[in-house]
Amino acid sequence: MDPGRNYQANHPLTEQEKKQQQFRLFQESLPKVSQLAFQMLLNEIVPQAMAVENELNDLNSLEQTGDRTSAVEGERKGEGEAENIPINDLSLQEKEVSSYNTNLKIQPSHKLIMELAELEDEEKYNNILKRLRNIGFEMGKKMCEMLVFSNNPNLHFKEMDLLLIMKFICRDVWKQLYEKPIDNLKTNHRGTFYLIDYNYKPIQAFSLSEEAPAKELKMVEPFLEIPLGLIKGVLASLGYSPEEVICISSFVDKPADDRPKYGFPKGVSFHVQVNMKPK
Amino acid sequence: MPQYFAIIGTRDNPIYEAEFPSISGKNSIGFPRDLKELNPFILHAALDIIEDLQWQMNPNSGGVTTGGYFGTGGNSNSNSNLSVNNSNSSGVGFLRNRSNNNNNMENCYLGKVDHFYGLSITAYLTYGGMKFVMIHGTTGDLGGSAGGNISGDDVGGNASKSAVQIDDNALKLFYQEVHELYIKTLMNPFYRLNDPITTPAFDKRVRALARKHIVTSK
Amino acid sequence: MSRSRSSTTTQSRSLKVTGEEIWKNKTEKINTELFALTYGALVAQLFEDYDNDYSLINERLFSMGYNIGVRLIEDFLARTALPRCEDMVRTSEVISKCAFKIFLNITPHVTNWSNNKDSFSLIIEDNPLSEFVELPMNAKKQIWYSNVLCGVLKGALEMVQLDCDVWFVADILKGDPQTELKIKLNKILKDEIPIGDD
Amino acid sequence: MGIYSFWIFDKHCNCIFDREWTLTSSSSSGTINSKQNEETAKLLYGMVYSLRSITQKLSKGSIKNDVRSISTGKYRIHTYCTATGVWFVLLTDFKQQSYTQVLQHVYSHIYVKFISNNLFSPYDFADNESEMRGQGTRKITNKNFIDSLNAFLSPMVGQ
Repeated sequence: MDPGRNYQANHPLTEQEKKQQQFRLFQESLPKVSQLAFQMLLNEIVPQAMAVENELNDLNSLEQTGDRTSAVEGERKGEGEAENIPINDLSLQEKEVSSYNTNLKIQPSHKLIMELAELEDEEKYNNILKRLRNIGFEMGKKMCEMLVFSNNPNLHFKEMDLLLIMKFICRDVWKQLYEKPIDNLKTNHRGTFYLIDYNYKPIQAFSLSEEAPAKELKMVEPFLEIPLGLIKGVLASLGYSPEEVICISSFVDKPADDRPKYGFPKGVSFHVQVNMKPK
Repeated sequence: MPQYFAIIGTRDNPIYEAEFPSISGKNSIGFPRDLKELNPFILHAALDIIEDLQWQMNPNSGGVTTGGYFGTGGNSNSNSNLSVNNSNSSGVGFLRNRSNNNNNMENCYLGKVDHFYGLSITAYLTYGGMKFVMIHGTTGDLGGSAGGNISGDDVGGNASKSAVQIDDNALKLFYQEVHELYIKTLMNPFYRLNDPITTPAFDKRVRALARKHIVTSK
Repeated sequence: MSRSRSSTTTQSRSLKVTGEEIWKNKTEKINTELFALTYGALVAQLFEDYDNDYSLINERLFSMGYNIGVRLIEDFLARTALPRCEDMVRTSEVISKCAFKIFLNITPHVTNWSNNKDSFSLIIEDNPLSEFVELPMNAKKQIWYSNVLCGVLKGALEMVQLDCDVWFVADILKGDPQTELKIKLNKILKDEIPIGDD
Repeated sequence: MGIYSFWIFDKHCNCIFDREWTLTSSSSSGTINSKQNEETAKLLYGMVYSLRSITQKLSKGSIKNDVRSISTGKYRIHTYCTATGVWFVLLTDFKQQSYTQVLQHVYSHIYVKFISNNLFSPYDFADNESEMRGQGTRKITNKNFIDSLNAFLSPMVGQ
């Protein structure tokens, strides 16, 4: 079946346009969820990573003193652990009250984020950032497989070199996740790239109550680990092993004109370094 | 005719294997026992060929360190057994028939890459670097080795008898839809790259695809 | 929005219409697959962090959901301009026809009402969180993969003065016939009165 | 002079934000979270609180019957109360009948964005028991919130 036959009368679509259109229609047909729900989930990973580190430390410290369960029980103020009620015995379900509903001590997000920003213990801080980066890494790997598999017409595998992969990240990957592409891609054509997003979407609403720009930057730093991991994940899935790729983030000033009045004060630059030692 | 199918990981480790016996009348005929043991070796021989094909088709990507796995190369080059640019396959995959607008799909299908004593070996390469390989055996007229013993002189040259005929289009559909199933397995958060795929659902679906596209009852 | 007294069916129909209208016209959307991948990457990481201690993982997912729910409720109310629900029947309608529709684009089925109408179940068909997921064998018994949803509902309901328990009782990922989540009202929280007024 | 002042109360009966405009000419005039307004805030809260509970009792407890605006000789009080117990209150002259649209916009486009969706900001401004039932003093001082609120409300000051 030659797809080219049914050109519209007025302006025939080129082959490429036809594929673009087909791809766009296909993307629109995919099931969707709310972007805000995704963003709240993505952002809440950071404070929870702090809570996880705290909990693991509590458990470890108690592990040494041998009564790990009491630490957990203590936290849950001794209410009964829901034993495994056979699911199929429906009548029992009515009485089954989940163990963690009533009195779980839940730290609010803003306090956890503040705690993370003020963390002195380097090792704990790095543990948390590694955890966040790893989540981003897994996301990037799987997302890439899926995006590439959905054969985006503007992906050409024949000459897929590093620059094209970077463009794929800046355009397709970023647009899928943050609804806008990366604003600016710079490279020295020797494996060094700067992906600049002046309005990294998940952090645009973040601002502290008091005038503390330095503090705000420190508090937002962990939120950049997930996109950094994501970039490494995409590269890994396309053949660039993590050992060869260095990703770091830094802040850049926003261009004066395009500054949306109430966004996050700084733009973000993701610096990607792929060392090019020939095999 | 029976087939032996395998998915090979990026570190050349098999993560899934299956044999599709061909059905003739009531009984199903699989590979003769001694040939079965040979399959892994035949497979490895084919892997080297695939590797060469991979770099040969996409030399510039190979230059950049490990480079991408992008040896899929276009279907334009002269290598005869590369597939012809085919029309859209109609497979309705889980990702809502992604595979039907597959301008990148066909350059993953390498077609027949090798043959060995009348057995044909076809392969399919994913951009993630996974290799799908299949050994197509024949039942009766299996060149010199039908009788189960591979005579010495046959080992060197490949048997003069014509190798098994390959239906490229049907095979491509099979490979693409297995590729889609593989991607779905890969999306499982608890599955790590190159882990063996042991879920019965995957096996059942692959066999169903084989029945649908390839196994021709004689 | 005039709030004339009308039979509950028209009211719940209008909830359905509100939910659909807001989903169609006033919601930025993202592919469900990416949402599922993100959540999957998080849960896989928690499996590693907690070394497969599933009860702690369930709790962590719940706490995460709670922190999301207490904030997400404001966005929900701002866009739907809905008042407080006067009973659990109305609450179940709002949750299934509006909330789930606006955020996850699904409409769970409300059923299994307790006779005093203070607890009900939500049957979730196409759960966007668990697309692609195959639970490892040893996790199947204890893990509630989508437990973040219970946290979100707990947090959101608490913000509108409904102290509830929210927990999973069945999940397709565990091999159950359906995914069922239970919501039970403990008590209606009293509004605070300024000091000196009581 | 369209708008005189704007107040936000939370479910702990605390005033968490107040903005008063003094000069009609310059819309940036006036005070934010000023000390002198603490007394007025308590009185304002008391008035709205009692009128709301009376209207609810009059309509046999159905919460659908909510106070929209209260008129006195000198000004009109417009209220927008959310299900989460947040009250947005605007004191205006008599020119404009309803400010519900305006208050709903403040809620959905300014409060939700810079307080609820802003993970650096608390979503509940009372930290412990002693800051509840009207005893709390924490205010919203978030720059983005204040700037965008000014940009939205100030043009209406001079109308």
